[in-house]
Amino acid sequence: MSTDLDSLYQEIILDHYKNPHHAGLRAPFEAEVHHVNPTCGDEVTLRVHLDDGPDGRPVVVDVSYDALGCSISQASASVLTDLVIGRPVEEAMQTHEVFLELMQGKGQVEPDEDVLEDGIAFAGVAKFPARVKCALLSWMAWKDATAQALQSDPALQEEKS
Amino acid sequence: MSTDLDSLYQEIILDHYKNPHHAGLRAPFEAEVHHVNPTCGDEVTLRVHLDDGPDGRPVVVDVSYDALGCSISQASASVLTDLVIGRPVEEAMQTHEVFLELMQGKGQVEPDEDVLEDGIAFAGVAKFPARVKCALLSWMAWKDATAQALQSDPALQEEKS
Amino acid sequence: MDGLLPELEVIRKDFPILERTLAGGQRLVYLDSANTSQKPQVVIDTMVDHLERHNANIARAMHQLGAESTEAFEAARDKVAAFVKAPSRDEIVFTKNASEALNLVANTLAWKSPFQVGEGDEVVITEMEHHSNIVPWQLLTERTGATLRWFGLTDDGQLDLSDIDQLVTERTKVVSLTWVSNMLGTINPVAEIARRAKQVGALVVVDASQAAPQLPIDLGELSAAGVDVLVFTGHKVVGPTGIGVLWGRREVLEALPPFLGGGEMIATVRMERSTYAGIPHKFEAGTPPIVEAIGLGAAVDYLGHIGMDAIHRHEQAITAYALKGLQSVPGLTVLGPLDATQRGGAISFELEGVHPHDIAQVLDSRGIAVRAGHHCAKPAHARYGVQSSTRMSSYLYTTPAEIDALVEGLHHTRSYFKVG
Amino acid sequence: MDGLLPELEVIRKDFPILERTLAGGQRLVYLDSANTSQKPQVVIDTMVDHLERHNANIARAMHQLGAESTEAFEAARDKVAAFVKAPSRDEIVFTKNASEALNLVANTLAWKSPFQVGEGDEVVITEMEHHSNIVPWQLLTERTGATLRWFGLTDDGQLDLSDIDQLVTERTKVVSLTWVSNMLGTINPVAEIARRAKQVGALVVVDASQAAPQLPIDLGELSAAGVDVLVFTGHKVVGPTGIGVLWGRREVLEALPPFLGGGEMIATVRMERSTYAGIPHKFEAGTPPIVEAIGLGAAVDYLGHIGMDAIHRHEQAITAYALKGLQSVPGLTVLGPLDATQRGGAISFELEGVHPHDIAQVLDSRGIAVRAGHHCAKPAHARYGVQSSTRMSSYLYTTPAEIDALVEGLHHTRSYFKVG
Ligand SMILES: Cc1ncc(COP(=O)(O)O)c(C=O)c1O
Ligand SMILES: Cc1ncc(COP(=O)(O)O)c(C=O)c1O
Repeated sequence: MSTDLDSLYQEIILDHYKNPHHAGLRAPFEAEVHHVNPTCGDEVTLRVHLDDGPDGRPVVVDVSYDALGCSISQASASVLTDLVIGRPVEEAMQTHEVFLELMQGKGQVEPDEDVLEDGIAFAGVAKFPARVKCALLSWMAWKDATAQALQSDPALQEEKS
Repeated sequence: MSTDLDSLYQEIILDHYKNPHHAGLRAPFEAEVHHVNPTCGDEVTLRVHLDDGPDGRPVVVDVSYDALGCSISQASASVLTDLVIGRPVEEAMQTHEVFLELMQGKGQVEPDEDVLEDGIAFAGVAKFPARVKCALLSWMAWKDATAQALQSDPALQEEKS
Repeated sequence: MDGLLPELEVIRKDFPILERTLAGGQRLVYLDSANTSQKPQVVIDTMVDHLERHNANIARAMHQLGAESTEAFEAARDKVAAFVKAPSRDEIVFTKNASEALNLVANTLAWKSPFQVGEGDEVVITEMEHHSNIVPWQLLTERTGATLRWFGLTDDGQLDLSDIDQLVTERTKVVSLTWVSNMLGTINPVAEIARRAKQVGALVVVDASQAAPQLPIDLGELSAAGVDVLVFTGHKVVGPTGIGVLWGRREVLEALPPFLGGGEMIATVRMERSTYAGIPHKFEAGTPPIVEAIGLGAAVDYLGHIGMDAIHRHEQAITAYALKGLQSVPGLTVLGPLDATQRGGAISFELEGVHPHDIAQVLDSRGIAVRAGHHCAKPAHARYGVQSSTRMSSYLYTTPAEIDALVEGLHHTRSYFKVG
Repeated sequence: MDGLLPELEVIRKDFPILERTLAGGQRLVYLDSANTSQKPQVVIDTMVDHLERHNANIARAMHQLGAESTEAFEAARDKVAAFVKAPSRDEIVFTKNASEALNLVANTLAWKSPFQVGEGDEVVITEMEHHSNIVPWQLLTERTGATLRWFGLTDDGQLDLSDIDQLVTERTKVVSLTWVSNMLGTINPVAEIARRAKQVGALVVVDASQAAPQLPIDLGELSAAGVDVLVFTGHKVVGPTGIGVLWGRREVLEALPPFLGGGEMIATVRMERSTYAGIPHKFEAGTPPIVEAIGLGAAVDYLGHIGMDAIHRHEQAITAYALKGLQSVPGLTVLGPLDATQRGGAISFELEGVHPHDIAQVLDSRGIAVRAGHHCAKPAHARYGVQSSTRMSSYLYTTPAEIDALVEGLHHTRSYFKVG
């Protein structure tokens, strides 16, 4: 029994939970979203700040957030920011896809440490269907906010297309 | 099997069905009602004509009807008219009660031939829950019409109270 | 006989009630499947297993039973979506029956949305609808000041489409019709009518309560033709009572206002105001019929395993055989189309000189279960000048021998009541 | 321990799921009964017997199976009427759950009737309601231009009745409140509030979803006090999902317009216009949840056999024991009243430093099922400044040993997350 629990609550997750990276809401930002997990009431307010990268393509300059929720949802917000800040939006979206696949894989997907780094610790979460939503809350918010930021800024959008 | 069926479709019932007594709609009347069995669509339009009896109490002078329905519902309208026409309303209401009791008795009530005459043939119907409504359709209509007739005619009502 | 299910006797063994004997030791001959179908053991066992081992509330529960229950419930949604080839599983909403599904649409159309029905708008139905596809539209139109109109019927039991251009106009906001009539058996050209309705921008609602048990459904095709909503009921597709299905095109479901409020249909609730969950949950207020949905999942799996094409062929074969047998009975008139390939398996008829109740009663004394009355289709009965009729309806477990028993029973009925 | 059901081990044997083992061979400790209750064998068997031997549609069928099914369904109505001491069995309407029952009332109040709610009218609820008793009234008031108002809560989890004279006024058309809170456990003085509401002529609706499992209900008394409508849900009183109960005072049910249209809720149907059946059928459109009603009948019989007074005493004993045990856990705060005699058996709590999801997860790994989240009572959580909580809820099969397991599990949770 404890083994299973330990596969969910890996040390990495508990560390991020106790000491979340990039927490708090910061300016500047192009989009802010508020997402809720209707089942449990967990919430996250998340801001995205994009800018043109050296090659002209948009880059995630900052992601800041205020999250209320369980260890899994808080830790995943922290890991998210580690993985996407400083990356081209396109690359970050790919990471998003990989994380999503892992989470929806019912524990059958082998995580890729090169892409997901600390995110591989969430492999265990995929075995707990009720918790997958917790892990995805901030990731979904980030995707939503990024889409809004791209849309609201014609310059960024042009660059992108 | 045929025995059971025969207890439902007694000769008396089939006779009344083929040759219904007092059928058709006649004037004068103080009340006319239209009752429907929602389940099967059987319908009856029924008129009641009351008048003061010799002792000043209201008497059922005529009951006329137009019935669309199965053998049981048609025969019971016919038997009803036999039993109530010419009787004081109060007495007819008592007969109504006795018939109702028989119908709702699930086949456990012994019918009283002195009161119900041909109506005793319906004892078998009480064993077929789905058919009880058929047998009661015109009786309920009669009760309703009589109540309306009494109410609509202040003279009759005064006599009654 | 061609077209019968090859393993008919094996299939019958799946349905425990078919072993039942009735008063006087009569074997059950169940010919009332359009009213409700019988249940195979696998549906019953699936429900029992859930209640005995996995019962918990869904969505909201974080424990193992809750996860199992939620997974089984959502898997049932997947199965139903596959059964009707729905473009998306999120477009499948569970209701308590087909009637609730139809009312959900009619009721929410009274309130603000791009589809709102108001004064001067028209709703078009048909004269062969089940009451459940009439009364909701009467309530809607009476309450909103809209007008209810309807397709009439031809003498041979078809929709009269001759005045379609007068009926379906720019004023038409909704066209709602049955795919297969529960009284006449008629199969309506729903795709054709949907295409016409789409030209005027009307919302198209299809009542598939009698179609789902018998015909393969392809919502990809139907939605391409313009069907926006399709409903059916669990208990007629060998599932339990207490569960119905509403499929709605995503844009329609998203645009309609909520129907019932409460439970998990919300995103967030404050005393002043709430926001709502995405589809399908937005329309599933309160604790849904969990074990019923799971039972329905097992039911559509069972039908899918046998194959809806094979079931359809079986129904057609039985229906053709029954039409022939019934017409051998003197004084018997079938209401509705006489070509088995053009109709569903419910056959309503009149027998001269004997009231439907009395027919049903005599048949029942021989163990034969049919329906007598107006079958919740009073207007269609009125159209043909009959007050009530007798209806036999077959399903995948029906045998030719059962049809023989019915025909014999009808001959006996005539002699019992000394007609002819 | 005083007050426990004397034959507790025998009662537990009635519930097959309690034998269930979970991941890692853990025995199930089910403490989520306020979410949904477990089902005794007799309820399951009654449903199976119906499906295997008596299945048929009701009311409309004239054959033997139809008669058996109708009789069983209507007998279930009698049983439910007796369970709540309803003045008349015709006042019992079957719905699919408590949420539908509440929506039925809120939805029909939008339309023409002596009780119609309109512009300027007010509806009063409370801040401790389940979403199912909030959202329907939000929809009604938003749609009709009426105003929604509510009783607030005191710091110790009671209704704040201090402003009752400002809240319940001549403008009040409806007062709807829960009898027992599903989050705080609070038992509200419904009779007292009903009497007050009656003075201003308001319709009084009581949500008995959490009361019906635990308290004896006497609708004779409650209706005398002024309660007009009372609802509860089958799956919380050891019945199946898919079935709920609406009791309504005859005059109210007769005056309300129909909710869902179709099926057997009619007297007669013409294309132009329909008339409706008498109560209760007027509110039971379509094929009702037949096997579910029959299962519910068996459920209330089962509870009646054990005795609601005895069940209430058991709940109080377990709740008192749990309150004591929980308070032994450092950092744990109970939300709601602390006196077991003044509350129901659902106990929500916070544990400092550990999120409810994480608590529930650790408990689940030990086989203990509790609920974590807002329990469909977001406003009540907001009132106490908490976003979510953990809730344990007992029932007639709960043992003191299970409470011990919970308390031990909570100590373990603290050490697992290294708090304190
Ligand atoms: C107080 C209360 N009211 C209403 C409900 C709704 O019941 P259901 O979900 O069965 O409609 C519940 C349970 O979820 C409840 O606890
Ligand atoms: C054509 C049709 N529509 C709707 C219904 C209503 O289904 P339910 O009673 O399950 O709501 C039925 C069956 O009774 C039907 O045959």
